[in-house]
Amino acid sequence: MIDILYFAWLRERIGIGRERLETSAPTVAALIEELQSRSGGHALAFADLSTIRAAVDQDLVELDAPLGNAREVAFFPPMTGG
Amino acid sequence: MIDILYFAWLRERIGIGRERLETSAPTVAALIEELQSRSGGHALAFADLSTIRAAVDQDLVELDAPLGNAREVAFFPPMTGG
Amino acid sequence: MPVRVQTAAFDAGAELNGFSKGLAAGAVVSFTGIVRGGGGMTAMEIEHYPGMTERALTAIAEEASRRWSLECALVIHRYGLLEVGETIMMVATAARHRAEAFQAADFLMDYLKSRAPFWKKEIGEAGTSWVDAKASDEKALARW
Amino acid sequence: MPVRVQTAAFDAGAELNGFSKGLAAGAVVSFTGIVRGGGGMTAMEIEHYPGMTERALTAIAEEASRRWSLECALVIHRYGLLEVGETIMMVATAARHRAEAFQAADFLMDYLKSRAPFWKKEIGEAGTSWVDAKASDEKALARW
Repeated sequence: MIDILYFAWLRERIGIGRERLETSAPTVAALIEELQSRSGGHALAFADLSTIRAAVDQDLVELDAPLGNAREVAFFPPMTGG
Repeated sequence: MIDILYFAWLRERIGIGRERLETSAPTVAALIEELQSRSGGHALAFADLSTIRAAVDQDLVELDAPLGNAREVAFFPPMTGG
Repeated sequence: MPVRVQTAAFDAGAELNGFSKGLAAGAVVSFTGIVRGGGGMTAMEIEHYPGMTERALTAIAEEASRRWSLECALVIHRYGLLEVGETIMMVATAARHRAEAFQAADFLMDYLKSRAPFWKKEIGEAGTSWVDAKASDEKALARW
Repeated sequence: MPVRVQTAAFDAGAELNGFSKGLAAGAVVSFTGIVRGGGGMTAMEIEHYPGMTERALTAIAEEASRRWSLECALVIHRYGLLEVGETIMMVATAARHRAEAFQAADFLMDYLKSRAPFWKKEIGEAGTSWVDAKASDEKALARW
């Protein structure tokens, strides 16, 4: 089981900030493909991958990064702190 | 009559911070030549011109600047503020 | 390298004084970010990723300390609802020489802008909208 | 563009807060210079050129405002006798974008270091000595 977290407009489009699921996706990108088919909101949130950033166990990663034994994967738009 | 001001180690070497004199020197450099002969302290203060900065009427100038109708000329080492 | 993530308002001046107290360094640089008004904007909401935020800010502060001889660095970043004019965040750096303090603060800001998990939403008379990341912010990272 | 030259101590934090209050700008950068100890130094004496100092600082602040879109800039510089740990001076800049605030503060410091008529003398256990200007400070000016 893996925790999936959504932030900012991804959270708003999907309608929830967190969900928990079973996956055998080998990479973050493969996980995104699985997620896209979960609902219309998911599909909308992940429509343009150029606007998606991801963190695996709270470390920023590229979308082709392996999932490994990740316990927590987060998806969010480019950050706008400061 | 012109006011001559000295700061930092120029003031210390010359022994006074200000003097007033009559000069017909056309440039700052010519004025320095006159000043060098006023005392041993003056000669010591102006021994190495590469360490001398000058201001005419409170504007920084190069040593070859004309004196014009200057009322106040100041001499000092390179500045070390901040 | 103290890093604080909080909703509560903080006093930037008091933080600067606390940071500077008893330093052996001669140079302190601070950056303060303030919620800017204009364009009908009335407030800002900042979302963050609890856990990762502290981790990312600490990593950025440690990277700054590796690159420059800092005596100390401070990062404070708020989240939640902020009114126009409120202080969003601050960084401070202390070093022996001013160039290091300036560069480290500039670096901290560039990384914090684009690599720490914060997202800003503008709240205005006409509704709300997420602030877009700027290409210039991503480009600024290439300087380091 | 307020410029102050004074012997009295000042509260850098209070100055930063006063400077930031009511700004429409989003980015505030400050630099604070503190008397650094070490090497047997116990105090510092700063001499300046009354009249020219204010003039030079005002000209430097105006030049910064011409080069960058600043909402405001502040320069405070002390003279006279300062103990180790005391605040010598500060600059602050406020701009819409952080790059402008950083660059303007950096510029102000470079010019103030080498073009404003201040001279530092270190007072130590072994006597006193005038601080030499650094070649690196003169070189820093070439950046602008």
